[in-house]
Amino acid sequence: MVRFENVGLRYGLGPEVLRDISFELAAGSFHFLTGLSGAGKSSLLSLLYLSRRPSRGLITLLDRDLATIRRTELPALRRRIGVVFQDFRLLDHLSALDNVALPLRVAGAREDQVRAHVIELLTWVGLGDHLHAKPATLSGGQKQRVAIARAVITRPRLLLADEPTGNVDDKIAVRLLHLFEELNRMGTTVIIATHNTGLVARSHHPELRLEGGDLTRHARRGAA
Amino acid sequence: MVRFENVGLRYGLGPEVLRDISFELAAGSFHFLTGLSGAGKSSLLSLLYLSRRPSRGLITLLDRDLATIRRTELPALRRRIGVVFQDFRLLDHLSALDNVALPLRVAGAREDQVRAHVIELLTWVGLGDHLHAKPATLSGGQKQRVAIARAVITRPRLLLADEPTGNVDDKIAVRLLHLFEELNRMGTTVIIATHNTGLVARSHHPELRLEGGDLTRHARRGAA
Amino acid sequence: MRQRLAGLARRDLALARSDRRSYVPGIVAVLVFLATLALVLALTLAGAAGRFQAGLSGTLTVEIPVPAGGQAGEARLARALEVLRQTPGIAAADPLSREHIAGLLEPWLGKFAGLEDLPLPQLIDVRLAPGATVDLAALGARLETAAPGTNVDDHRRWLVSLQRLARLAVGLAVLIVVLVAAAAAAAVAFATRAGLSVHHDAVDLLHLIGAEDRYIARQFAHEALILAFKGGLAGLVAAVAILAAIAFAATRLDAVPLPAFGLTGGDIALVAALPLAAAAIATVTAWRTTMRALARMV
Amino acid sequence: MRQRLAGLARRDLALARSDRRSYVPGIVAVLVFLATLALVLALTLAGAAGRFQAGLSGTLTVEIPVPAGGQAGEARLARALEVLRQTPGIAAADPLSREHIAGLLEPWLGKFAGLEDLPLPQLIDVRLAPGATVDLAALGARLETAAPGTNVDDHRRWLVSLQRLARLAVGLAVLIVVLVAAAAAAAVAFATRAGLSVHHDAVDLLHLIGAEDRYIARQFAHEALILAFKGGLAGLVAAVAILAAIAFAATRLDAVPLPAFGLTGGDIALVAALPLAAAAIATVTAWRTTMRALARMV
Ligand SMILES: Nc1ncnc2c1ncn2[C@@H]1O[C@H](COP(=O)(O)OP(=O)(O)OP(=O)(O)O)[C@@H](O)[C@H]1O
Ligand SMILES: Nc1ncnc2c1ncn2[C@@H]1O[C@H](COP(=O)(O)OP(=O)(O)OP(=O)(O)O)[C@@H](O)[C@H]1O
Ligand SMILES: [Mg+2]
Ligand SMILES: [Mg+2]
Repeated sequence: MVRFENVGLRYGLGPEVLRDISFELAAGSFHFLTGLSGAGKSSLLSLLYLSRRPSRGLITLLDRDLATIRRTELPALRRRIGVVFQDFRLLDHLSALDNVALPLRVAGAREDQVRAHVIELLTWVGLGDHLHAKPATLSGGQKQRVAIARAVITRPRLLLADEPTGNVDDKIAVRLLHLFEELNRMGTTVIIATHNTGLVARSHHPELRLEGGDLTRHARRGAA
Repeated sequence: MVRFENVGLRYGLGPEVLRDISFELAAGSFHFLTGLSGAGKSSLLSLLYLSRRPSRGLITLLDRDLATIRRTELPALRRRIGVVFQDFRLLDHLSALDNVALPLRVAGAREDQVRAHVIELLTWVGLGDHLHAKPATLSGGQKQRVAIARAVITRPRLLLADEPTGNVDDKIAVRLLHLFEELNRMGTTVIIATHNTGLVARSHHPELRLEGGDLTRHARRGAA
Repeated sequence: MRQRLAGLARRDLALARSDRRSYVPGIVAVLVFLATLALVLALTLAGAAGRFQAGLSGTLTVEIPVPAGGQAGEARLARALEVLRQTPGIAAADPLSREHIAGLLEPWLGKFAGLEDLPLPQLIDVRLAPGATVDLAALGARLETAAPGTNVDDHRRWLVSLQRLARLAVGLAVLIVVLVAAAAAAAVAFATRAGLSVHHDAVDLLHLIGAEDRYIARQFAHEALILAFKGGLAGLVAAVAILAAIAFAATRLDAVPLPAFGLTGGDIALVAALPLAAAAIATVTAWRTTMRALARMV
Repeated sequence: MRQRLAGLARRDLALARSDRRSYVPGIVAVLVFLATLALVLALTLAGAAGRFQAGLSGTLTVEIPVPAGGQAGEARLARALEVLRQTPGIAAADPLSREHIAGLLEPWLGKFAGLEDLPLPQLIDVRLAPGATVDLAALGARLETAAPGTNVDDHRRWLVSLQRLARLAVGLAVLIVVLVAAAAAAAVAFATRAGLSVHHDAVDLLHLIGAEDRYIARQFAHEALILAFKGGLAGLVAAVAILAAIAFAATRLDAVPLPAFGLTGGDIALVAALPLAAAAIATVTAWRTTMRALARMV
């Protein structure tokens, strides 16, 4: 599903943020990605959602070698990946509903199917009363939930969530974790970057820890 | 220092987000502001940093009745208030250093004093290596720390921090809490809105809890 | 179909809002204004030249100069008329009156008292039978023997310069229209590139969500189409207003505006198509610019 | 001082970046271009009128018409000259030669063979002593008795229409400059409001941080100053290039460009000040627009 071989990443002439990272994630697995602030979690995820190419090394994703992929193939590949960005990246002038509907519309879904589906999901994350609110009128946690809904609306094969619970209370955090686990049960491979040690501790999923540019794997409670 | 009397707030024609809130905070006090996502924490803070006027009720701040204040008096008052916004609100085209220096420059500080002071503070929050980085090249937690540095650089009389530890790991969170406590010891009144129950639990400061538009006060470990 | 239309009008990018400060409508308005004026004036000139040419081409003018050696003017005129009327293909030959000739000269000589006493040349207006051709060389030779010094003018010089003028006007108009089209394309390309940089983050997000370049380019093209069409329409309306005012002033009070410029239905269609052409150019330019710029992104 | 300058040039708002797509420099360039042309042409016209007037105002022309009753022309001329030379205040009175007069008429009559035989009026060029005034009515009466039909022309008609023309040109130029200034102010005000809405979030942040309106307005004013000055300079350069080309073409190859327009140092300073004026207008407009808009914010 995801394979890194000796991957390194540096920005411009700076030091390597990631160095010599190798790992492999099975399809349908669920991992936390942890590390101190500035360790490179978001950078690693950006390699996975094809926003950046590594400075060196090989990445295989959804059975495709990213080094050889052509530009015209990117959209199809990206549509199978859902991303919750750390800073949400909602479009300011679109309502919550339109923001969440975006990946469906971009993929050419029929409008009548889009609406019902989006409303259901937004209601599930507790935003049934804010369907037509613009991001500027939403609270921090509400924006975060819109971002999460947008990432999962297409039931992607791979879900990447960057600090998806930084702005919500513990109750909602647990609820969102359940959402991710539900998707995971249906076959989605999930990677969640987080500082929320409580969340990581409460679950049984393995942890990928970034430290000084190196990645180490930590199993928990006997899970793979 | 801060006094609310029957304060209510609604957005447009919507329901009251805050209703009939009355409380008083002593100068030099330290409070957490908690509540579920969407409870109105950020809204309450926005009343305090003079971005919004209440729909009803009276607010007294730094010995000024906000209802009678004139526009020309606002800048002077605002300079005595430091704010960490939930979404940081850094200026994209300014470096970390210039972002943090902004409140000093706006207040007309001398350039030679600004620089040393800003560099010292940024180093203290762990960004000594990123003085000249633009926000777009900073990690989530790094941006948050720049936002915090900008809020405290002027040693404000009143510090309002909205979810200031949502994007940093626990170690940095504790360090930042120490920073706030240090300021508090020197006389700054501090209010921190947060979901981080661990942070609240670890400290001995009283908690203001927002629920359904109402505010209740919870002391902890025998503190005021 | 509704689905498709919704797709075409999609505005994920807040282009419209940021383009309130766009200079595209203004520039396109000015350009279409200029193009309309140029085109109408050129078409008018070409039309007038065509009609004038049609009026001239069946006529000749014979000039009998001021007598040099004292030969009686009247006798020479009569002999010339006789020759002309005997020539097959000539339908009529009428001498112009002395007053008529003096009137033709007046703009050059001014009205002065000595005019009556000036010796004037004599002119004969000749109309050919429809479709007839006349051998000018032979006619000239016969007139020379009948009345020495006689001069036959078939207006060819006039016709040639009229044609040259009309061709020049049309050429200039075409040049102006081409320049205008190029300027419009450049303005739209510039605005599109600026828009891409302003909306860089949103464009980037759409890419990451799996949008194809076409999906994004369509929005820029759609926006350019609307802006250019609005501007073009404004420019056309302004130009037509000015032309109507000119036509009105020229014919005082009893004129229907456009026919005064003698435009045909085809001409009017051509002019009315300018805003559409501007919109088309803008759309294609914005599309191409966006596609090319996006291809350079990751 | 360095401190103050740094404050003036502060750019917390990314105005410069977003204003790469600003239409302000373009519009100001066109406006200054027009204003420069208008001003230079008006100043040239006014200068020429002034010089021409200075040349005419010490002179008279006496015209003795074509003899009506066969009286000898030469005798009438001699008598008129005598009268003139005896009149105090007249410094010189010289008859113009027949060739000179024919030359004056030629543009109107054309060069035709009969010209030598035409009877022509006679003209006397009269120069007054510096500062002297002559009673034209009395002079006219005396000339009438000496040579009946004689006509004294003090060029007043010319002078009046010259003055009227010069005043009209200057008035038009002033009008154009005023319109241009108004248009520039409107464009800058519009751009500033657009900029305020684009940078609303940053402006809001500066307010919350304790910035006074002046701090923010200064940045908009500074940006407007730079954009307008750049545009104005471009417009001035373009206009000067065009004028130099015209001057060069007019005087062929042996001319220094600007003096051909007869501008004084003051005129040139006035024209060169146009970009500065544009920058000043833009700065004040941006400042006022920003201050007024900010006063409406919380
Ligand atoms: N676009 C960029 N250009 C240059 N440097 C960058 C860029 N993005 C990130 N960095 C740097 O790379 C390092 C890792 O950043 P990254 O965002 O991956 O950290 P992170 O683990 O996500 O941290 P956080 O938990 O605070 O979000 C940081 O030092 C950051 O300053
Ligand atoms: N500008 C606005 N216009 C309209 N409604 C708003 C606006 N800002 C906030 N709201 C609404 O007011 C309510 C309270 O929002 P607020 O941001 O104060 O919550 P919060 O307690 O800070 O939540 P969070 O913990 O998620 O940040 C929410 O329902 C939100 O949608
Ligand atoms: Mg990160
Ligand atoms: Mg909030």
